[in-house]
Amino acid sequence: MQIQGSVTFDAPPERVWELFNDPEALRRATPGCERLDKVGEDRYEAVMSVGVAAIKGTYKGTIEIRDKEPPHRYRLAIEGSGSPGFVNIDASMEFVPAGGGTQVNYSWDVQVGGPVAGVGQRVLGGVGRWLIGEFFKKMQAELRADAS
Amino acid sequence: MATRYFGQPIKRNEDPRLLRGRGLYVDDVQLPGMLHMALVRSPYARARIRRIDTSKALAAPGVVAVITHADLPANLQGPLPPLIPHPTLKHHKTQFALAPGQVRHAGEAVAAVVAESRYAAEDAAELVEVEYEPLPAVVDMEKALEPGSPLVHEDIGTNVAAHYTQVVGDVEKAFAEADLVFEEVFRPDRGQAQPMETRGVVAVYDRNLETLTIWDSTQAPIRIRSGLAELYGMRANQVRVIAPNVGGGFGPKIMMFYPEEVLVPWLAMKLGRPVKYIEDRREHFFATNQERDQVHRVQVAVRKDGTILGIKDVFLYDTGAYIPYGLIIPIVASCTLPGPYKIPNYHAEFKAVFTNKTICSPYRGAGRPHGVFVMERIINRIAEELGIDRVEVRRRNLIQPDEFPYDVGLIYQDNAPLRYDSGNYPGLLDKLLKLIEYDQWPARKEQYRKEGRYVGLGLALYVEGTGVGPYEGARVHVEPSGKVWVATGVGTQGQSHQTTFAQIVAEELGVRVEDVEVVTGDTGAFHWGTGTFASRAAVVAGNAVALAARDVKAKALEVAANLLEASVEDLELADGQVRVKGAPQRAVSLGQVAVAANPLRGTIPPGQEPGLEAARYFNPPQSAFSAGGHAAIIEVDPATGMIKILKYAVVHDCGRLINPMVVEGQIHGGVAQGIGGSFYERLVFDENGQLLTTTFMDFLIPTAMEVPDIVIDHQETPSPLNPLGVKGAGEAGVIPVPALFVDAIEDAFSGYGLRFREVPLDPNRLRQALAEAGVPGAGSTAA
Amino acid sequence: MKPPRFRYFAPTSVDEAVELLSTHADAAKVLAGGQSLVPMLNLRLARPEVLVDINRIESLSYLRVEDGHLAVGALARHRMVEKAPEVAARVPVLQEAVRHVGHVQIRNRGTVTGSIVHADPSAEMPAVLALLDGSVRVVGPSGTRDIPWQELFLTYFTTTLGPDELAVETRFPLPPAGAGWSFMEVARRHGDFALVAVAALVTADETGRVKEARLSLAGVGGTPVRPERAEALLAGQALEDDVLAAVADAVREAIEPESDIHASAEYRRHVAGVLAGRALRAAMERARRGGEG
Amino acid sequence: MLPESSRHRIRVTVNGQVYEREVEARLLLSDFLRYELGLTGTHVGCEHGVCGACTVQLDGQPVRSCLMFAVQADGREIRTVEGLAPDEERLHPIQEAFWEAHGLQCGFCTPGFLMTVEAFLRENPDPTDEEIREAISGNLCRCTGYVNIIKAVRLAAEKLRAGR
Repeated sequence: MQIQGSVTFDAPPERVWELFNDPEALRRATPGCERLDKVGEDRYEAVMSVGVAAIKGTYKGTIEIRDKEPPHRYRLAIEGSGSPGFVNIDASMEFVPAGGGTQVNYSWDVQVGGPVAGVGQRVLGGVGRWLIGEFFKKMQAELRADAS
Repeated sequence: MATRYFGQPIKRNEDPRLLRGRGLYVDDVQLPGMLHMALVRSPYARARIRRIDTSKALAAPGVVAVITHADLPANLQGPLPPLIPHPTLKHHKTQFALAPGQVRHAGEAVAAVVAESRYAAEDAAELVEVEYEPLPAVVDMEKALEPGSPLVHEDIGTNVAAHYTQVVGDVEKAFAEADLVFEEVFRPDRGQAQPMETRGVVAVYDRNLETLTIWDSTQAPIRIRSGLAELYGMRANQVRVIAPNVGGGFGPKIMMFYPEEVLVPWLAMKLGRPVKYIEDRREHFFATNQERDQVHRVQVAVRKDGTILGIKDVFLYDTGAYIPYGLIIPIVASCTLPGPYKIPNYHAEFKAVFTNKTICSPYRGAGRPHGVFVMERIINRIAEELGIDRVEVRRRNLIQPDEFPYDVGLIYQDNAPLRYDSGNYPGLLDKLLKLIEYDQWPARKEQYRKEGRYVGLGLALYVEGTGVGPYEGARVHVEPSGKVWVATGVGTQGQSHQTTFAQIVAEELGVRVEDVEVVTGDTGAFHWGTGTFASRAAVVAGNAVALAARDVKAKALEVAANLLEASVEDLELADGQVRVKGAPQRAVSLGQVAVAANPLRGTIPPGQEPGLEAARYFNPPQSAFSAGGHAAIIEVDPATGMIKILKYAVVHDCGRLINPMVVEGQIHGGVAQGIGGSFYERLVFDENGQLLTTTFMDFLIPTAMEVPDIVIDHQETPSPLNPLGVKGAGEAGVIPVPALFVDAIEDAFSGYGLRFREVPLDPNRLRQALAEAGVPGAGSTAA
Repeated sequence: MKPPRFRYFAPTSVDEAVELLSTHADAAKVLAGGQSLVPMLNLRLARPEVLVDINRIESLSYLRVEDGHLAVGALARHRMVEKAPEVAARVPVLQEAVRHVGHVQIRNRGTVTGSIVHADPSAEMPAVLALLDGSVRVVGPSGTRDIPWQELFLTYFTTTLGPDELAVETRFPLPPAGAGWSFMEVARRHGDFALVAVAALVTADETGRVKEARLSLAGVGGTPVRPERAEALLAGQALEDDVLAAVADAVREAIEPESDIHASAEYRRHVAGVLAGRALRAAMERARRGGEG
Repeated sequence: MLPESSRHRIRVTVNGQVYEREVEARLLLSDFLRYELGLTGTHVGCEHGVCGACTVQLDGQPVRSCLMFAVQADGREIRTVEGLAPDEERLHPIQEAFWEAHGLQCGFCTPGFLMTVEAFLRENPDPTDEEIREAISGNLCRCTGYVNIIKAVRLAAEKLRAGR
């Protein structure tokens, strides 16, 4: 499942890059992220309760920031598994100057497996898109909160 | 003359119990102290198992045992026994009871949890921690053949399990001499039988009697019995397998073995308590065998008058992760393709390909729908190319009634020559055209078009190999009460054997059908046999029943002759009596004869066996070939791609009919499954081998709103190969449906050059194709 | 497929229910008809720690026509609405839509309000709520409030109801007298979730032109959609082909459907426009006949 | 980790007989009928509310017993296929009709159909074929293609009307 899009942040790439490398901000912005513990350079263990309404699953896994090219781009590698199955995400994020701000172009390759994949196909795409949208909204909020 | 039972639409003996909710299905078996098994299944299509930690699961409430591959005894650790070998099947890879270090399809069993209830077992199954190392999966059978493709079984260095070719005549010559040559590619997709009852196994071991009793929703209890005895190192008579009422089979319930079938009895012995496993519907989607996906590349050589000179069909058969059932499906596919037509030169070649998907084994039709789909698409293409009516093209290629037995020139699934025993194909075609009013169709179609409606007529013919060997047997026994007790080895999953076999006996012994009790699928009642598949039960077991009944009749006459002091020639069996012809007052009841045949004192004539009883076997020399034709009129809404079937007609020839009502019921059900497989039911895997359709919310079995009324006409061409002259009818309904379905839709849009090469279709695909073809109302295709 | 463990409460009053919800908050889930929730429990995809079963709150099992609304209590089953004469007489589009909900066994248990707050974007009831500009009345620790549909639906299965709030009533404003209506749906099989569903409401002037027209769609995104521009286009128009073509385009612009294995986004876009036209014509036909069923 | 699961004492009337049991909250009504009461005529086909095999009547109306918890049936009336026939000798007219019209093959889906049809014909004693199709569309059958089931419902309606 491919989910692409772009979001603008009104801060220069350097600042946005910082934000997208701040574990605390990432934790707060990631929907359902309960824990995010640094276990190495750019490597985190996470516990996330992901889903919508009653259909939520708790996934344990790792988040890794790869192929860093500050402040231009990096890749997020997310691997999680839990009772509803597993989720593997390979997300490329690109930070492009746009006016005074930054346009973040993202392309998420989301792989879902196990029970939830076999039942949820009707809505997985839409829900995934929505969750990713929420993530970026919250990151924008993080930036604003920081600015104020 | 005595009442006739054979050939009559007689109400079923099995129904009163079923209607009262008193059937006995495997899940209805409840034993004191019974434990319940749930399985931990791989979420990955292909992965290495790094580590399994069962400690949390073992600690969970109500848990009695948690088993992984390492805990299995040696005899259950290896690959499970292959079912049907074949000389060209080089790599006969079979499934495991529990995955040994690697999983090869999503849903493969990794660990077994046994607990006091299924609820507790499922709770604990979630606590089994399995650490997987995911590997790239092979999902598409064509990609599986590309160099560098991941391998489902690394050790064999290829994804090709077998490569098999059969040739009739001189195909190259045919193509050289042809006026018209063309090529097509056809892609039937994957589906599943989905009986309303999932699979289930219950086992209990009696330590005192040292006997293992198993209730199994299988179509082949005797094979399972023999196989398990061998696997566990027991005598066959220590193992009793009962297939009680089975809630639909349609093929996948004749597997040997599903992991659960070896795990549950072993756990029952190991734990000393009865154990039950009932597959749930979600499991059924990936743990029960599937079928149907093939890719056919076919080349055709035709003369300009439409007669077919030669066909070269090279296809791939996706067998999934393992191939226990061997090559039956692709062999049947290539042997069914010629159908009722004369194909003097025919090259049939296939590769069986491993992929990281659920195992394939026969599902109702078992390759026949594929062969018919390809052949009937070819005929229509010829009609289009040469501007000859599609029915006329069929006529010009049909095998004629005086050409039987007709040797197709291939070797069939039973390793016997593919020789049609009898038939009248032009007769079938004529009846079919009458039933669907083909002569009035052009005018009607024009009228519809005037009204702006897109309505098409589709038709398809087929020949179906049925009643394959090797054999079945039956015992017929008359009780002192005069009631008759029949036992045979085949299992039954709704085919009405308790009635049709009773009719055969009633006909021979002159008793009422309701006085004949038929026991099927219990190795304790009859322990020789093969199983219920390939539309064979009525043919093979039915004739065994007839032979046994005739022996009983002969014996009854002999014994009664003494009692009545009459000669055998003067006696007849009727109304439950043996009586003197013309003097019905001189009679003894069959019960009295049974008593006399089994005296408690006195003597029995030398050579005679005690009791009014006989057991006989029937081994058909080869298959008997049923045939038929279906036609349908289908309307399409081009704006939505939704369809409505306005009429559905079937003409069917399965030799002599034992019970027309039952045969028609079989056809109705087959057609409904065919409609499902043509427009509704598809198993969808993503690029990683995840099955996306594991509920009835996404795998769409037709409801009463989607299945039309079905008109049926019969033709009876008896088979010369068996005493009853019968042929099989179990699969007939499903076989031609995809072919005629697509034909009807193409006909509805004739003039737009639409050609469908894939089934199932669906509203989305259909609307898309119509839009691309520029059909008004279908809209643009711009995304 | 057996549900995971949970604790079960069956309050007999709204206050009791709300109290339970505020105690257990996110850990709790309301069980009404259960026709969507219980399958998810059986599949172990939903795993609330606490179930608050409101089926014992008999006071919530009602249908009332009051102050210009059809008020549907939280325990009114689909079947109750389907059979109610006042629904047939006053809100026939709702009755027609309810007939498309699952099958009789589902409609005998499932509730209209439950279906709405479950917020399945392919479901019929939310689309009708949107068509009629309805709202849902909820009770929470801080009292009662009405949530208009525009503020109710966030996305797939997600509403603005608080975890401690209980939906007690759905309020459908009665359509204007003489309004024509239509509900049309394309689903793979009878009773399946809509690939696309369109509800239409039309009032006509004496010349047979549209006075006011409303459209509401399901299956075309994360929430039900009212295509405002399409509705605006219709005002004062006769339903000629060119008008309907423009409306269809406007409808297709107003939606952002997803693709799934049954239908591509493109299919849904196309069919949404087609059904909109058909529904409008059918609604206008009824409007001309004075809005009777 | 899973929460504890509450247990509840319930009193349910099934086919006119009162049963009192203590059940775990999560016990499905279908499993309660089959395993607690031994009424195995109610079959379980999908456990997600689509196939209709588990259809029983709750206070006279057909419902999916796999989508209800036993505890929810406390104080309610359940009717299952075992409660259909008047006695050991006679079948219910709908059962007779299914027998005569060959409306069943493997018999697994049959109890669900019977419980659906019984309620349907009470409401609609003289249905059209289209109404019959709609009424049974919540019950899946994989054997019969529905052709003979529809025939059976038509026949059952006649029998019931004649009996009235």
